Amino acid sequence: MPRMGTHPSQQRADAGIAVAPRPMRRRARRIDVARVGIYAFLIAAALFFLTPLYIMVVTSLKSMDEIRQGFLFALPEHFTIEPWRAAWSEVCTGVSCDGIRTGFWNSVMIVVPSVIFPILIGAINGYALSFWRTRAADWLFAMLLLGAFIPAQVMIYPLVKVLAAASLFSSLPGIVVIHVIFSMPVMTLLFRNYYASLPQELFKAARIDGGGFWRIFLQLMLPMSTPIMIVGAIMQVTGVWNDYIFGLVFAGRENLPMTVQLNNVINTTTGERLYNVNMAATILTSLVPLLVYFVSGRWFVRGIAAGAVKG
Amino acid sequence: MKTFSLVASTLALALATQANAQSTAAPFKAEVIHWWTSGGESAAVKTLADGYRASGGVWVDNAVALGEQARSVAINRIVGGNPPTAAQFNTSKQFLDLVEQGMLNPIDEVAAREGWEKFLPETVLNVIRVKGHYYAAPVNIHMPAWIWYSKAAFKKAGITAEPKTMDELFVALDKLRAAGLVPLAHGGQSWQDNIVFTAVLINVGGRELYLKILRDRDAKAIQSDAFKNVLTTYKRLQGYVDKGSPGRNWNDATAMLITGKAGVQFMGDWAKGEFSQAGQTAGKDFGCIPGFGANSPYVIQGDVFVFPKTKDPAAIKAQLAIAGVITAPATQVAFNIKKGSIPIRTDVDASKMDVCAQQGLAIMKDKSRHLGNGEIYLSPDQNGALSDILTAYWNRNVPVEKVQKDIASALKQR
Amino acid sequence: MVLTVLVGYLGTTLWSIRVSLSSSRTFPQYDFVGLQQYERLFDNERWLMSLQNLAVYGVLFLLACMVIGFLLAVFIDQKVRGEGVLRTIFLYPYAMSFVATGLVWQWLLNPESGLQQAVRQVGFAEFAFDWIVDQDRVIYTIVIAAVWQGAGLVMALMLAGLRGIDDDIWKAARVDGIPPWRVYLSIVLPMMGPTVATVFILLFTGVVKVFDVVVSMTQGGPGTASDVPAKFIMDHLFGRANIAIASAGSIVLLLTVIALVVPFMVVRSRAGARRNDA
Amino acid sequence: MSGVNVKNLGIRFGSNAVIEHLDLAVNPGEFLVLLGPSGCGKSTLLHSIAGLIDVAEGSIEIGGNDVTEAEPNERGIGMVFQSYALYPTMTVERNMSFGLRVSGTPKPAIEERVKRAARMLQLEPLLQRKPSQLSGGQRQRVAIGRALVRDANVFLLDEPLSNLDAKLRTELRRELKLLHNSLGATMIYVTHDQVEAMTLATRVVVMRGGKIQQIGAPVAVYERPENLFVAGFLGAPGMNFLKGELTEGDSGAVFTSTAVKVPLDPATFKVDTHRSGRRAVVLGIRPEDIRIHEDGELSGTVQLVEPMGNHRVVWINMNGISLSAVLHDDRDIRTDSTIRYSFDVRRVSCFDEATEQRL
Repeated sequence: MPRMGTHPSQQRADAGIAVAPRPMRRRARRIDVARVGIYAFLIAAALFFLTPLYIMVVTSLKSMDEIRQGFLFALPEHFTIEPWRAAWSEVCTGVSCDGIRTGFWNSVMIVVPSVIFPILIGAINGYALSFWRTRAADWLFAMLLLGAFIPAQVMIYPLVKVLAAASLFSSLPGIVVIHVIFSMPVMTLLFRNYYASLPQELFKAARIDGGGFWRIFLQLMLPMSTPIMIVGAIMQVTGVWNDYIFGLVFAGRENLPMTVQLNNVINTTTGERLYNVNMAATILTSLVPLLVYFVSGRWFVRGIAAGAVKG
Repeated sequence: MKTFSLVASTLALALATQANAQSTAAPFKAEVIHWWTSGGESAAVKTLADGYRASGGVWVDNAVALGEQARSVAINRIVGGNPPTAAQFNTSKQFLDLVEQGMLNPIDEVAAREGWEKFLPETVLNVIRVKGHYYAAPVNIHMPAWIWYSKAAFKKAGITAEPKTMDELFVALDKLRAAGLVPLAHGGQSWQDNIVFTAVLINVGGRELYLKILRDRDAKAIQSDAFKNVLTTYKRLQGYVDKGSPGRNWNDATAMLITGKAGVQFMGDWAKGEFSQAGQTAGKDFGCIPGFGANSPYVIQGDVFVFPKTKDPAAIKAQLAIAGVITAPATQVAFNIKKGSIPIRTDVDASKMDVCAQQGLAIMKDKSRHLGNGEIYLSPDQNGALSDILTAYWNRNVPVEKVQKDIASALKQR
Repeated sequence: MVLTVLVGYLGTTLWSIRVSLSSSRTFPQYDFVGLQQYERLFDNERWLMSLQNLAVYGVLFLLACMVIGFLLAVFIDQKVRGEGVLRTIFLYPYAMSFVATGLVWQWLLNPESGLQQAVRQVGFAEFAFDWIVDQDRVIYTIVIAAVWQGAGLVMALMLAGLRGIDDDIWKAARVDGIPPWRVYLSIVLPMMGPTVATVFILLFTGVVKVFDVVVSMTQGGPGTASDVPAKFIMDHLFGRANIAIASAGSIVLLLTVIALVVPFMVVRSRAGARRNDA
Repeated sequence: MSGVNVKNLGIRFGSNAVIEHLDLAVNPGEFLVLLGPSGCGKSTLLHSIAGLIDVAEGSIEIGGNDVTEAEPNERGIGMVFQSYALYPTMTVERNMSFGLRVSGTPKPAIEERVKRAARMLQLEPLLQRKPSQLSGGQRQRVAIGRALVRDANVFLLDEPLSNLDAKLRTELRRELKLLHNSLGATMIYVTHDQVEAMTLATRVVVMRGGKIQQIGAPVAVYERPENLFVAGFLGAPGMNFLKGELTEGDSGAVFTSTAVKVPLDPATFKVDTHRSGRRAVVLGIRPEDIRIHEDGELSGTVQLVEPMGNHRVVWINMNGISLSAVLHDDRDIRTDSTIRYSFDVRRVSCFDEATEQRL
C-alpha cells in the first residue's frame, strides 16, 4: 500500500494493532476559503457587469441639468420618473410624439414569424445535413457558414432588388424573409450539431422501418428537438428584437419595429440629446428579450446542454 | 410649447380636412423621409408639416435618425420601387448620382413661379440646379463653423472683450487655461474635427484659399505655405482640448460651456438648441462669433428635399406643393427659429430670430461672403477621405508636409 | 430551401465581387476597372489600420470572452446561491442595444468624467485609466465593452455544456484525487469540444462584423485609432456613396476569413476521416 | 487490507434525512454487498464511504483512520461507477494513469501499475484506444482498472454491472469474484440484483429506507431472514407468505391459518407462554421447501407450470391462496390437476405480523 504506507496509524492498523481513530485533515475550513473565493469572484464580476446598468438607471432618473453637471456615479438629487414616461409615450421623433411604444406591436408582429420560420428551416437543414450526409451537403454548409462572415449591410442592395422583383419589399413578409435568410447559418449550425449528437442508430432504425425523409423528420426528430428549439428561439428573439437596419430598410413604414423608434430617440448628429430619456428608452426596449431570458432561463441552459453532450 | 404645437397641428389638420372636403380631388398625401428626430428638430419639422397641411395636404412622417441612414432608406425605397414623396438630403453632391440616374422629378415649375434664381444664394443654386433643372428644394442654411464662448468662463478667466482675431483667440485660450478651465471644449469625432478645420480655413486661410482647396482641388494651393499655416493653426488648437475630448459628443462639449467649465467651442449654429434647452440665451450667457474680421465668409451647410421620380399625378402635385410650402417665407421663419439655422432667403422678417441668427442673416446679404461647406464642392467620397486625414492629423503627430501630400492625393480621386 | 439561400448568399457574394471590380458610386455600374478599388483600398491607411485593429480586437476578444465566459460558468456551477439572478446579471448586456450602452461605456472610460475621475476623488490621485483617449490603447477599451456584452452568452452556453457532463465523471475524478481546476482543464474542457466550437464560430462571425460597439463608443477614434473594417465598409456604403470600394472591402474580409478557416476545416475533416477509418 | 467502520452515520439532503444512526463494520478482505431496492440508501452509504457525500453526523473509519472529513483520494479507496465515468477524451492508458500522474507518482511506478492492471483485466491490446471505441464490457474493465492502479485497500463498486447485457454480466461477475480472490482487498459492492449479491458476497447487507435490515452470509440471510422485508426481497420466485396464528400445541408451536395448520419445529420456535396463547404471525416458506409428493399432507390445484430449464415452478392454489413450489424432477404435472405436497417445517420462517420481525 504505497499510497498510505507512510501514514503511521495506517501501518499500525495494518499490523492489527488497535489505535484510536485519528481525524485526517479537516476539509470543512478549506472549503470555506474556497467558497469565499468563489463568491468574491462572482460578486466582483457581477459588479463589473452591473456598473453600466447602474449608470443607465441613475442617469434615467436625473434631470438634464443634473446630467450636465457630469457626476456620473452620483445618485440623482431629485428623482424623476419623467424620462421614463417620456421615453415610453411622449418623446418626439419627427412629427409624431408617441414615444417608443408605437413600434412595440410591429416588433411583436415581426418577431413571432421571424422566430418560428428560421427555427423550422434551421431544423430541416440541420436534419438534412446530419443524416443525409453527402459531400455536397457539407460544402453547402461550409458556404452557408461563410455567408455569416459577410457584413450583412453589403447585401442590402441586391436583396432590395430581389425582394422588389418578388413584390415583397416594404412588407411584413419581406422583413420575415430577410430574417430567415440572415439567421439561417447560425440556426443550421445549432440544429446540425444537435442532431449530430443523437445516436445514428435511432435514425437507421427508422429507415429500416420504412420512414421517408419527411416522416422521420416530423415523427422522430421534431419531437426530440424541444430543447434546442428553445435555445434557437431565445437567440432569434434577441437578434430579431434588437435588429434595426433590416427592419428599417425592408419592413416598410407601416411595420417599422420598435428599435427604429429607439434609434430615432437616441441617435442624432446635430440635434440635442436627452440622455435620461435615451437610457430609459434603451432599458424599456430591452425588456422583452430580458423577459424571455428570465422565463426560459432554465430551458436555455438545459437545452444547449442537450446539444453539446456528445464528444 | 408642446400644447401650442399640438393646437397648431390640430388646427392645421382641421383646415386640411376642410380643404379636402371642398376639393373633389384626393388629398395630396406626401410621405416624407427625414432625419430630424431630436426634440428641437422635431419641433422644426412640425412647422413644415403644419405648413403643408394648411395647404391642403396630408403629411405622412417618416423620421429616420442619422442622415446616412435616412438617405440610405430613401435610396433603397427608390430602388425597391416604393419611393417616398420627398426625402431629405444635405445641400451637397449626395443626390447627384440620383439625378444622373434619372431617379428624381424636377421641380422647375416651383422654382420659376417663386423666382428662386432671384433670392437663393448662388452656392445653393449651384447644388440644386443640374443642367438647368431644379431637383431639390432647400430648407435652411446652417453655418457649421461658429465660435461659441461661455461668458461665465470668460469672466472667470478675466477676458473682457470678445476675441476679434485668431491671435486674440489664442490669447483668450491661454487665459482660460491659466484660470484652470478647459480652454477649448471639443468632441473628438471626425466630423467635429472637420468643423474646427473649416473654421480655421475660413478665418486663417480666407475665402480665396478655401475655394482653391475645396472647390478647385488645386494641388499648388494645397502645397502652399498659406495652407500649411492653416494646418498648423488647426493642430495648435488641439493643444487646448482636455484629455477627455476624444469620442465625446458635441452636446457634452457644449454642456461644458453651459456649466462654465470650458471657454470656447467650434460648432455649428445647432448648438443654440443645447443652450436654450439649458435655459441660456445668446448674448447674455454665451456669445457667438461667426468669424473674424468684417469680411469673414459665411459657410453654407444646409438641408434640401428631393422628390423621387413618380408618374402618379397626385404624388407629383404633392411634390410640387411641398417644394412651394417649405420655401415660402412664413414657413422659412417658423422652421428656422426652431431649427437654429437661418432662412434660405434674406427677404424675411427676422425680428423674431435670435441675435446670432440675425447676425448670420446680415452677413448673408453680402453675396461675396458666401461659401459652401466641403460637401457642396466635394463628392461624398472625397469629403470622407479628407476628413479621415484631418482627424488623423488632429490626433496624431504627423509632419504637416505629409498631411499636405495626403490631402493632395485624396482630392485627386475622381 | 438550402439551395435557394445559397443562391442568395452565393449570388450576393458574386454580385459584390462584380461591383468591386467596377467604378460604382451610389448605384452599381457594370463597367470594369480591374483591381483599382483594391489598390485604393490597400493604399488607404485607414483601411490598413482597421485590419490591424480587427486582428488585435479579434484575438483579444475571442480569448477574453471564452476565458471569462468559461470562468463565469465554472464559478456559477459551484452550487452557488442566487444562480438565476447571477445568470441574468451576466446575460442582460446581450439584450441591450449598444446605441446607448456604448455611450455609457464612453462616459465610464472617459478620464474626465468616468472611472478615473471617480477613483481620484476617492483619494487615489495618481490613478490613471485613460485608454479610451489613447491612440495605442483605445482598441482595448473596445474589447472591454464587447466582452461585457458577449461574455454572458458564452457563460450561458458553457454552463449548459458543463451541466451536460455526467456527474459520475466528477466523482471519479475526486476519487482519483484530481484537483477541481485540473478536472476542468484536462477532462471537462476537452469533453466540451462541440460547445466550444459552436461558441467560437458564433463569436468569430461577430468579430468580423464588429461595428456597433465601435461606432457608439469611439466612432473609430481618437482619429482612426479604433477603426474596424465593418465601419470602413459602412462609411463608404452609406455616407460616402462608394459601394465599389465597400464591396471590395467586404470581399477582402471574406477572403481573410476563408484563408483562416479553410486550413482549420481541412484539418478537421481529415481528422474526422481518420476517426471513421479506425 | 483495511476494514471499514461506520459509526452512527447520519446523512441529510437538505432537511431530509436519508440515513440515520447507521452502524456498519466491514471486515478486512471481505466482499460486502449492499443490497436493496432503489432508493434504499445503499448508494448513498457507498458514496459517503467514498467521501463523495458530506456526512451530517457520525464517523467513518477506513483501516483504523477516521476519514470522516478526508477527501476521497485520501481514503485509500478505488471506485467503479455504474456509468463507468471514464474520461472520454483520454486513452485507456491515460484514463488509468491520470490520477497517479496528477499526484506526482514517479513514471516507472505508474507504468508498472498500469501494466499490471491491464494484464489482470486483459486490457493490454486496448491501452491506446479511446473509450468511445470500446464495448460496454471493455469499458467496465477499464473502469475497474482505473480503480486497481490506485492500489487501494478498499474498493467501492456502485452497480458496476447493471448497464451490461445478461451474458456479459455473468461473465464479468465471475471475473470480479476471481479478482477479489487474487487481490484479497476489501470490496464493498452496491447492487439491487440478488443473484449478484448471492454469488459475490462474503456478507450481504440488506437495506431499506436508509436502515440496515440484516447483515450476514448470503446463505444465512437467504435462509433465516430477519424480517418480512428481507424474506420477500430475496429469492425468485419469492418466499410464500401465509397469514395466521401461532398457538401452543401438544408438541410445541402450531401455525394455524384458514387454509392450513402446520406444526412447527420445536427446536426453532418457542412461543412465549407468559404472553397470551395466541399470536398473529406470518409464515414464510421458500418455494424449494414445498415438497411435492404423493403422500404429502396438504393438497391443492395446479394453476400454472413454468418450465425454467433445469427446474420447474409450480403454482398451486391452496384454498384461495397462491403458492409457488420448485420442482426438480420431471414427473408429469398438469394444470388443474390436484396434487399433494408438504412443507419442510424445519425450514419455514415465522414473523410477527405487527413487528414483521422473525420469531
